[in-house]
Amino acid sequence: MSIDTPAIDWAGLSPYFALLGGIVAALLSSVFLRGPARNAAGFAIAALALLGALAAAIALAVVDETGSGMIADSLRRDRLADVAQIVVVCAGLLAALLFVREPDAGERRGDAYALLLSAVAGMALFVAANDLIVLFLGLEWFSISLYILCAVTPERTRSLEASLKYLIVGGFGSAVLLFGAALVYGASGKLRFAEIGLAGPGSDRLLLVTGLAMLLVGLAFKVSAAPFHMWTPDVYQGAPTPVTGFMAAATKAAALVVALRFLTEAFPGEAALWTITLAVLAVASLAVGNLGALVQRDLKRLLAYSSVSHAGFLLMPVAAGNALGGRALLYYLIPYAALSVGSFAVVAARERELGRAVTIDGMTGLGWERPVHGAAMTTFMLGFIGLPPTGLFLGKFYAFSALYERGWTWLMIIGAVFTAVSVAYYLGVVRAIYARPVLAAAPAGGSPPRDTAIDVAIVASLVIAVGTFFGVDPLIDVVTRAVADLTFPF
Amino acid sequence: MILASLAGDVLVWVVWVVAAIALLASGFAVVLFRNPFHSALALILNLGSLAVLYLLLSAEFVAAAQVLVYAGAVMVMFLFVIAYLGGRADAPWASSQAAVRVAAVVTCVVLLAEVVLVIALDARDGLSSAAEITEGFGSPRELGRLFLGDNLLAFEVSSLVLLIGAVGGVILGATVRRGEVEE
Amino acid sequence: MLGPTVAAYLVLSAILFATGAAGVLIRRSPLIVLLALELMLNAGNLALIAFARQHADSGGQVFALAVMVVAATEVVVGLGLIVAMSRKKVELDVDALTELEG
Amino acid sequence: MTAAAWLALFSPLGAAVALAVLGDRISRSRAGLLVSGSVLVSFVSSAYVLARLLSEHPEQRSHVSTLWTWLSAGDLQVGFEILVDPLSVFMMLVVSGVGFLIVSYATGYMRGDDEERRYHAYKALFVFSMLLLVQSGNLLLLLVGWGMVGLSSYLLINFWHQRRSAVAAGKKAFIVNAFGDATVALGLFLVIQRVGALDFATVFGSAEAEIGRSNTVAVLIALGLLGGAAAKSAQVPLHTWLPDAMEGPTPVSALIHAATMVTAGVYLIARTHVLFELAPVVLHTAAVLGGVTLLVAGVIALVQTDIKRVIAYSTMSQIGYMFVAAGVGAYGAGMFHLMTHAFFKALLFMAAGLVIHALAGEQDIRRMGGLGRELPRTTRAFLIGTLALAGVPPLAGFFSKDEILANTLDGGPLGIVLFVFGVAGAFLTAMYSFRLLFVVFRGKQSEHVQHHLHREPNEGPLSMVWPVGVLAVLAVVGGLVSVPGGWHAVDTWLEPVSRPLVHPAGWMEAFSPILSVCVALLGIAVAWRLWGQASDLPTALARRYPLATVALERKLYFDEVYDALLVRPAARLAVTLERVVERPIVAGSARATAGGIRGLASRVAATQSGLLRVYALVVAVGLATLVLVFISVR
Repeated sequence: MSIDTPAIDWAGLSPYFALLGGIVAALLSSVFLRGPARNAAGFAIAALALLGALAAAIALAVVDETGSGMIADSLRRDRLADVAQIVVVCAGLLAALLFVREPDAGERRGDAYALLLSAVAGMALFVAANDLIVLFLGLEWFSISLYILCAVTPERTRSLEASLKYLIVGGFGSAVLLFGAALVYGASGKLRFAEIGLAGPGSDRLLLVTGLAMLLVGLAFKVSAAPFHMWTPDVYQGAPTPVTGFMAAATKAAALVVALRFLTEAFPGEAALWTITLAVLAVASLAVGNLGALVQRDLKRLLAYSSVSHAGFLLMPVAAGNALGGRALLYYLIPYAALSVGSFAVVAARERELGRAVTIDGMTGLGWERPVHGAAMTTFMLGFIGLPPTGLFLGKFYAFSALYERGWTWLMIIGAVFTAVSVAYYLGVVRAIYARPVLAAAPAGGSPPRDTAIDVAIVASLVIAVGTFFGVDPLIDVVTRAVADLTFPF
Repeated sequence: MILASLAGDVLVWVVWVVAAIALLASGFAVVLFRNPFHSALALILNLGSLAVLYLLLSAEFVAAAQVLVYAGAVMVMFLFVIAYLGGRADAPWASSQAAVRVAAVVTCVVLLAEVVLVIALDARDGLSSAAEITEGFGSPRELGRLFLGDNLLAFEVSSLVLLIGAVGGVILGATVRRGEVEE
Repeated sequence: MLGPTVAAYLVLSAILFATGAAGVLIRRSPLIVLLALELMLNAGNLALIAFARQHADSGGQVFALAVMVVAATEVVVGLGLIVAMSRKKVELDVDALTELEG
Repeated sequence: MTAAAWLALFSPLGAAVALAVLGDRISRSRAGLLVSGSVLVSFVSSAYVLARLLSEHPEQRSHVSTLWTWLSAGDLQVGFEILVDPLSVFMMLVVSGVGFLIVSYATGYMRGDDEERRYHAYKALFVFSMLLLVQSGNLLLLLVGWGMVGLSSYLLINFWHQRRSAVAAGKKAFIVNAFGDATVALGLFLVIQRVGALDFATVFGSAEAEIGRSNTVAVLIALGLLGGAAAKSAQVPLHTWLPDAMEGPTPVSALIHAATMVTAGVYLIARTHVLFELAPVVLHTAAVLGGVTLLVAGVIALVQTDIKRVIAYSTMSQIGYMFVAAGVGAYGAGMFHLMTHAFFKALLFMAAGLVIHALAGEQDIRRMGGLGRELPRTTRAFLIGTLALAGVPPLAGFFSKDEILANTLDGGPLGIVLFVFGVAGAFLTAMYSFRLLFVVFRGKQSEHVQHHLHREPNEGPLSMVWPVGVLAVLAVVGGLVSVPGGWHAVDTWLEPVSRPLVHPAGWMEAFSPILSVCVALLGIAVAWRLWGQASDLPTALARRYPLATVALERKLYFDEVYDALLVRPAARLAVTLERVVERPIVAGSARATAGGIRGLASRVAATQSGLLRVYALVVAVGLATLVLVFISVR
């Protein structure tokens, strides 16, 4: 019996192979090595694999003039995927730096690197998915890796708790997404995105929109859009901080890019429906995220709510459904990812210093004790508000322009109003950073040694966040090309 | 000829009805049994009746995989863990928040009604007739061809996901060794 | 096609999905919640295979097999977590442990 | 020349960054020196730019310098660019010049404060933001500076974060300013949509062709800009943040809010006057807002008892004049008053600071009195400032205020009304400013003064005294750059950028000063009668008109109205959401994690048990709703 195996585009798959090689090597090293050597080897392998994947993705982004399908067209090789992979891989790199001295991970660190690589690989696949099967598999791949990563510090009960919560609610979301995918498949008889979109105005529209509703819920769940966000604060708070930083940046980026690609390609005929739905979800996220953040004391929880509110901002350009919105989304994601990882990196550093969970009061005096961390955190908080000098300033501007082009001024105004609300809690953090400690918050067990890795991560995030502000032009060029292949409904 | 076909049809109907009843009953049982061990056993029955339905839908290979992999391997692990946890695995059935339970049931019923409505509306046209299938539909051979052809990627990625799951199971399940040298 | 139409299978699948969802929403034991999640995923599988039959397209079956693998993986991870939690609190009553996340 | 402008812009930023990075590694006095040095560099560079511009032909005094193309999306090209022209140089000089004096003063005033370095860093940031605002070559960069000014002022206002009132004041200022930012941003969208560019030359060049005159879009654009201007310049009804902003370190940040930041609105109108002129309705609205503000603030200033608040209300009132000027199209007159106001208001604040310094932080004028004998130099400085503010010739305020009044006379019927407002305002100004002078420096010393006055050889450290001297001189002679009937240096200088719409005739230039001087003298006389000598007339008046007094003391209830309309509903919503959504669903888990690793009590765990299901339940409800909506619209 002869089987025509599809042509394998080795070059196009190079980022995946770099990551897969890293996973295998990290697992082996964690089996065969012990003690400090294991940690060092794990980090080295993870860094090498991620840098390799990054280089490959950048090379592809340069080379890929036009997109093409890989492995019987189940995977896309195009600039959208490349750019999304660059974002995800960079988030992974920064998170790997945070793991270097994560005290709770203990001897599990070697495994943690493998799982981190696995999560990155799953997301890299997810963002390039071109059919429902790969979409679902990619989603589950990185989700399962994240469930395990959350529990990688089993000495902390609450990280187990976070993990189980994430697994159960996440499994629920996945099951909903699966059922939706089944209905869409039933309605169109196709699995490839483009073919679903081309299935034409047949008789099964009802089935199709029901499936679409379920798929939207599944994706909104991963984006942490309200009202499907409720796992976010618990999981962000309970998970080890490096994992939280990675999740906040990468999961959202991946899910949004997929939403952009999937919705525009597979559901052009239902565009009015999904754009309005996303707009409503955006408003809900803005309201829930911003109001929820106002009453938080725990910093990780506060940042979790902030990420819910940014899910709202990020959904706005997708909801606009036009090319400008696509560009705005991609541009917004870059500084947003840097701000997220960076702010969690500062939290991680502070956490290790104090030896306990960081509250807003726990930030008191940071600006004086560690000027660089303080200045960086201040920049991150201002960035989240949308103030210069971080790229989010222009990101919000772009997102609003997309809405304006769509004619949804009302949504712009809602966004502006909630930006004003968000000022209160972000500036609360800034105020604490530069307050003089009333009582010197003595670090538990003396000051830990300077953690070079975390400093590198913080400075790198800062450079990216600020760099996107000053280097807007080349980035706009990149994202414009990235979404050039998509056909937008509006 | 017609008679034979009719007899076949009746037979299929009988099998379907039995399998459907078993499926729903065991599904309810999974959710309603007090003891997780019994629930797990009910799920095995559920998976079995699903396999029968898959056969009726000409999905031979999937049915076989369902019985061998799922009902076999996975459920064995489930039962093993439940046995490991012993009597401690018994969890109170009742919720402390009755309101949540009521709301949950209402929501699920509403959801069910919506989906059934959609199917019913669709059944008049799109779903009323199924396409003709060829001889090899659903056979291991056909699926093998797909898995090594059009869906090669799905095949490879599935195995990777399984690998990660296995690693995760080991990581989570392993006892944390104390006293290991930390840097 | 012999027997009932595809729509009948779909209704079965919908009922199974709702049953599983209800199980997740009302049960307190994480073990049973995991079992209920399996019900939901299997409901999706049934729908996939029914649609595969309707369209005479094996793609749905491939999807179902992939889902099976994913479901197995979720079970492995979920069980690992439950075991780790029970280990963590050997001295505690497991009833309390299961209540924690039920 | 543009290189010098860039240097002026970036030198304070460099100082701020250096202070942030150095942290505790730089000594306090060095930090102060660094910042004042950096602002001095800005001032010198600005002066150099001015000298270079002067040597050029008036119509060619406009230079754009682009560092790099900042963003280009489709046809829209926005560079990171600055514009050097008469208007921006004028503002650069005011900002960096007065800024330098403030910063130097602050090194003395803040000495010994725990967080001196932070203060200096904030101030450097403020000067940078302000320079960015006035130097930017396009609307987007202007918006960046606009936002950063709001931010740094927030940081300065709640500098003393231990004080609840300071924190509240900072928040209020930021929110009002953020509102203004938002309206400006919305205006910019319309500009982008219509004109497709943001740089000043293109926008102003093609505005009339692309936008049209007096249509909805033109009005909306101008309204957006006006919203920002009114918020930043504390004009009614967006003024409530300014008096509260006096919570900042006395009186340095107050000074920033008086002499520089609040004038940004006037600058914005002058800069974008082309857009405003496309919607004369809005321009007139600005003038009316200014007119109302100058009266309202003048009246409220009459009864305030905090020395800084009196000056703050006076600031609002004076900026009202500038809005009136800009609103009738007398941009040069507005900018002229902006300059002289910066001189004498800075002088007043600094003198007030000396008083507060001498009284160990006391700000209530009822606990002052009779300071004239104790602090002769301060008194002289204060007197000069007061005379200039009241518009007594030949001090600076006289010339600039009367130029505004003369210009309004040419502004048609509306102008006449505004003229009346302005004259009434002049009366009020003279009255409240002399009230302050009399109450603080005359009469007999209160007990507080006798106990707390601490004398220093020069009535303050040298670093605080010399800026006061410089400003006193400027407040005296600063008005001579523009003399009615003689020459109009400011007008002429700004002519190429913002051509005025009104041209007062000779009789107007003669009539208005005479009238306003008479009115001012009358105001001084009334103040003398009421507060200049021992008299119980003020209390008698207050007893006679209790309602009016209370209304004024409560600042005409603006805060109360906002509180009832906006703040309290929002707070109630947040609290309700917290009670209904947050606490039952989320707080439980927070408690559980706070309880620590081992302390997961079973009771807490029981609370937890509901949570997860609720999360999933919400997902399910959301799903059911979404499906229902989807199938019903199909």
